[in-house]
Amino acid sequence: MSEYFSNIKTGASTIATGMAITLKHFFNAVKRKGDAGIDDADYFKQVDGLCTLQYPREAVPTPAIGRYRLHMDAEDCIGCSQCERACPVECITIETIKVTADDLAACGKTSGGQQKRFWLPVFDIDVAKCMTCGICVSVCPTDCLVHTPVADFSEFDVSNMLYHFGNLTKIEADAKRRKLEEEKAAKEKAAAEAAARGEAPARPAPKPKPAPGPQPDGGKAGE
Amino acid sequence: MPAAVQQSKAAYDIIRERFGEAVSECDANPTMPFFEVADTSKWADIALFMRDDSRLKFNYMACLSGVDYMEQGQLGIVCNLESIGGPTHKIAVKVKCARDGGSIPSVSCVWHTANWHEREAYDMYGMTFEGHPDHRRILCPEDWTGFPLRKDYQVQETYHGIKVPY
Amino acid sequence: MQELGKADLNSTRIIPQGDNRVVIEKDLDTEYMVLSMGPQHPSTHGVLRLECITDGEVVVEAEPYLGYLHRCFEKYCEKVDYPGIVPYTDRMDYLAGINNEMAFCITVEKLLDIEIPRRVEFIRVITAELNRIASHLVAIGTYGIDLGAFTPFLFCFRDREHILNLLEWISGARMLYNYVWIGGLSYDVPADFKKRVDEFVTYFKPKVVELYQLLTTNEIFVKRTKGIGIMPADVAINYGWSGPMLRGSGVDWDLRRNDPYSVYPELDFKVALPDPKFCEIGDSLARHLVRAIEIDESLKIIEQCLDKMPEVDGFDPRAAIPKKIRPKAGEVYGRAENPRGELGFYIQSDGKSTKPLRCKARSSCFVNLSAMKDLSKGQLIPDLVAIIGSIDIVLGEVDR
Amino acid sequence: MGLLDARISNRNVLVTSVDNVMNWARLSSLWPMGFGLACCAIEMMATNASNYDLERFGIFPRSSPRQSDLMIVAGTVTMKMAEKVVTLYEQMPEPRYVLSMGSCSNCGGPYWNHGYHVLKGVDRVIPVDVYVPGCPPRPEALIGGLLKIQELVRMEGIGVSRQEALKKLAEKSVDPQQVIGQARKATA
Repeated sequence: MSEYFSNIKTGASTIATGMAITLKHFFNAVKRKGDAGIDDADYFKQVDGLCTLQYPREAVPTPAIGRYRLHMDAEDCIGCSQCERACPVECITIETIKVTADDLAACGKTSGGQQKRFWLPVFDIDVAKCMTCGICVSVCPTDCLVHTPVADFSEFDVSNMLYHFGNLTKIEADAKRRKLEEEKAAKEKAAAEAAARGEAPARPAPKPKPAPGPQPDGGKAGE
Repeated sequence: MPAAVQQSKAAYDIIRERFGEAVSECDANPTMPFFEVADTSKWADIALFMRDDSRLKFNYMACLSGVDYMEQGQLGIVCNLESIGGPTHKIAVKVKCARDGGSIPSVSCVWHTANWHEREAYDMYGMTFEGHPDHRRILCPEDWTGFPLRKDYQVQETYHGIKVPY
Repeated sequence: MQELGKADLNSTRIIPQGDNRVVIEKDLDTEYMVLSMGPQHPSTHGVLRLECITDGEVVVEAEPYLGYLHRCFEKYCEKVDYPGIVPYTDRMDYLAGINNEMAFCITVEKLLDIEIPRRVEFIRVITAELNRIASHLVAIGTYGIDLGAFTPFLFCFRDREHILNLLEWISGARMLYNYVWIGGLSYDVPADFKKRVDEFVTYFKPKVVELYQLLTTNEIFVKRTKGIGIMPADVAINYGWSGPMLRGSGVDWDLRRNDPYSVYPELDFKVALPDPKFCEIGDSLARHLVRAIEIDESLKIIEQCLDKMPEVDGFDPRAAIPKKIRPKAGEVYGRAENPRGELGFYIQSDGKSTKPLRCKARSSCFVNLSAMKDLSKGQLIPDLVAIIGSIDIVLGEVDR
Repeated sequence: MGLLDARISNRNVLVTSVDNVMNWARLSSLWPMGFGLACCAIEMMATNASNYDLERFGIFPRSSPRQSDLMIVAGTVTMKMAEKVVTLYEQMPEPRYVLSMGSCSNCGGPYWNHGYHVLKGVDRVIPVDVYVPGCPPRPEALIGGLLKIQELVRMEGIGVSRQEALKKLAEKSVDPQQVIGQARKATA
């Protein structure tokens, strides 16, 4: 019998303790919690009070290194394709066209002063696939690929999430490609003519050692 | 030789003494000392001995992983064993079988851990475990074709009318 | 529940067997009923399906069906290079991302045989313990929901949000961090981090007490969990249990102490064991208590790490990361103590490729859950929920 | 009926005010199905919990598909789960909405190329209204997605189908590329 009553007593008292805690918080919840971010010195001074964020009207600031929407700055991209290779998800697709010598000035330099050597007809990021791991950003040599702290960008159509960052239109890309081919053909023709004249191929030193190597190679390409 | 590897070697010596040629030489590498069971049919006996012998007391199976040795044409399992509350040694055991239609004795009655892990190994690689109490697929659906973790696995085109590849 | 035996029905007798298990004796035979629970069920913590064969209210056998979240982790390990696997390990036990990354990274580092800077080790331990607290808070909060207590859930998630903010501040992501890299970290911690973590510990300590009063001592909660799902120690070891589950059964086993890694040997903490005064050893309440104690222990570890962490000017956490991660040929089994138990990785490398030949994840939840059939025998259906909650499964890790 | 149809499509005062009331009622009590699959489910729980509190929008998770009008597919849908998702979707009463949360349910996400057992996008089995990107999406992003659903509900009405509402919304929407371009110019 005493066990029965003691059970009731513990039950009532433990529930009353819980209720007291809830009540304390109820009276505590008269003021709003501030919206300082974690990098603010007084973040933990403002934790008491109503903790709910009224999101569309207020939000906690995301940190500067926050990894959400992927963004590429085509001005700074040198087309090295390292991000494409590093991405575990393979959500980046890059196509490059080599810049012809006379176009180097038109292609321009990165903000770091590095000469760009590739046109970028295609630089597609499928942010629907992206898992925001940040590996692509860590390998980018020019810091042109960044995760922005923008998180809220939902869509009605999933195909809108394929972002195109290339800096050429399709027609421009075709023109550049043709130009490169023409230049290449001209070079090869010159090389073939030089070879036919029996001179050493006017090629700078990438394959110096195998002497018979370049000749059949050049000949074939010439045909 | 680090102390941990020496302990494993000592434990191996006890097993070798009991089973002789049924177990292969011990590979005392520093990252994961292991030995191989040469006579696959003895595996269940070895397992029981390893668990119950008072000097060994391998009462805890940490992991059982299936492996595909494609070049040798074999499938295998790797078991990481150790003792909780007993000696502080640990050792890994490898058991192999033929790639097509091979089978390995089940040790799920020795360590309950092995029950689901063997089912998983069957699900992923397709070797059978003799004497397993519940020999079914565990992660993939029952009517899935192929064994996904085999090196030559080709994914099926459709599953119940749903396209599988991207 | 013992009172059930007294209810003398005409043809059916429910006889208590101790451990809150019951046996039904009948004069007339009844048919078993199959009750399918899940994969969409609020108390299965994800997409677990249990096929319960029931005799009235009593579970005769509950067979778990897995694979509803099988995401081919091991296939990905063979297709993606080592640094690329790290974000996938996050997605296994998604409540404790940093712990998973750490387990994977120390395994690969063991194979690579490289030295890690001391500061990196301390940051890893601090973040891992913070994440352990966050994970236990979810475990406790959702356990409360399962048993009908909604308020602790709100309290837990409010405090968890602070941890997520801290971790987002240093890593850039809220839940799946990709913070611990093989041989280092992705970023050094900000200058104020130590101070802020210290503030968090001071803030959080009274909240733990509050949570304890709110849930753990609550009589309704105790009545629902005490003596439910008892697992004896030797059976638990045979089932391969680890972590809070094994400690709940009274086995003094913690990988942080028994197979030490990182800087844990230098730290002073005690292995959480349940107190037989409050619970029966091995029951659901014991497992819950272990988690509650572990939160305290983690706070202690964090405090010590903050004191001992060396300050290095211009520290580059990526300095020790090898340019190309290509381990020598060999095999390794590495593991770490996760919030849910032992997370191990078996990695086989052929020495030529930058991808593992085979990488198997030994997941703690998968092993812990395999005892479900045994645990649920002879329990009542409402107690089944208490048992699943106390196992604290994360389906991402069960199915991988 | 023909007359009535014509009247309805003409959008007279009566119809529009009924529309407004109905849409207001529907969009301020969107009950999603508490249907967690993977990582995103934890963020969904965090959104439901104290810090973001979805009940501000009248959104409260229901455990049964029969009581819910919104399905939040939060996480990876696998082949084994796909049929169950379809069953759950079919059990929901009309009008029903589907919000695909996170990369995995949008298009397979991180598991799109080698994931033999992962359904590459939940829109292969059920129609999806709003896609929320992120892996996992922040609670803010989920709330943003839910606001988009509310926007869609507001556009619908008697005699206005979902497709027409979507078309109208598409006309109103802005191209993300332009927004990005403007942002880029502003920073430059």
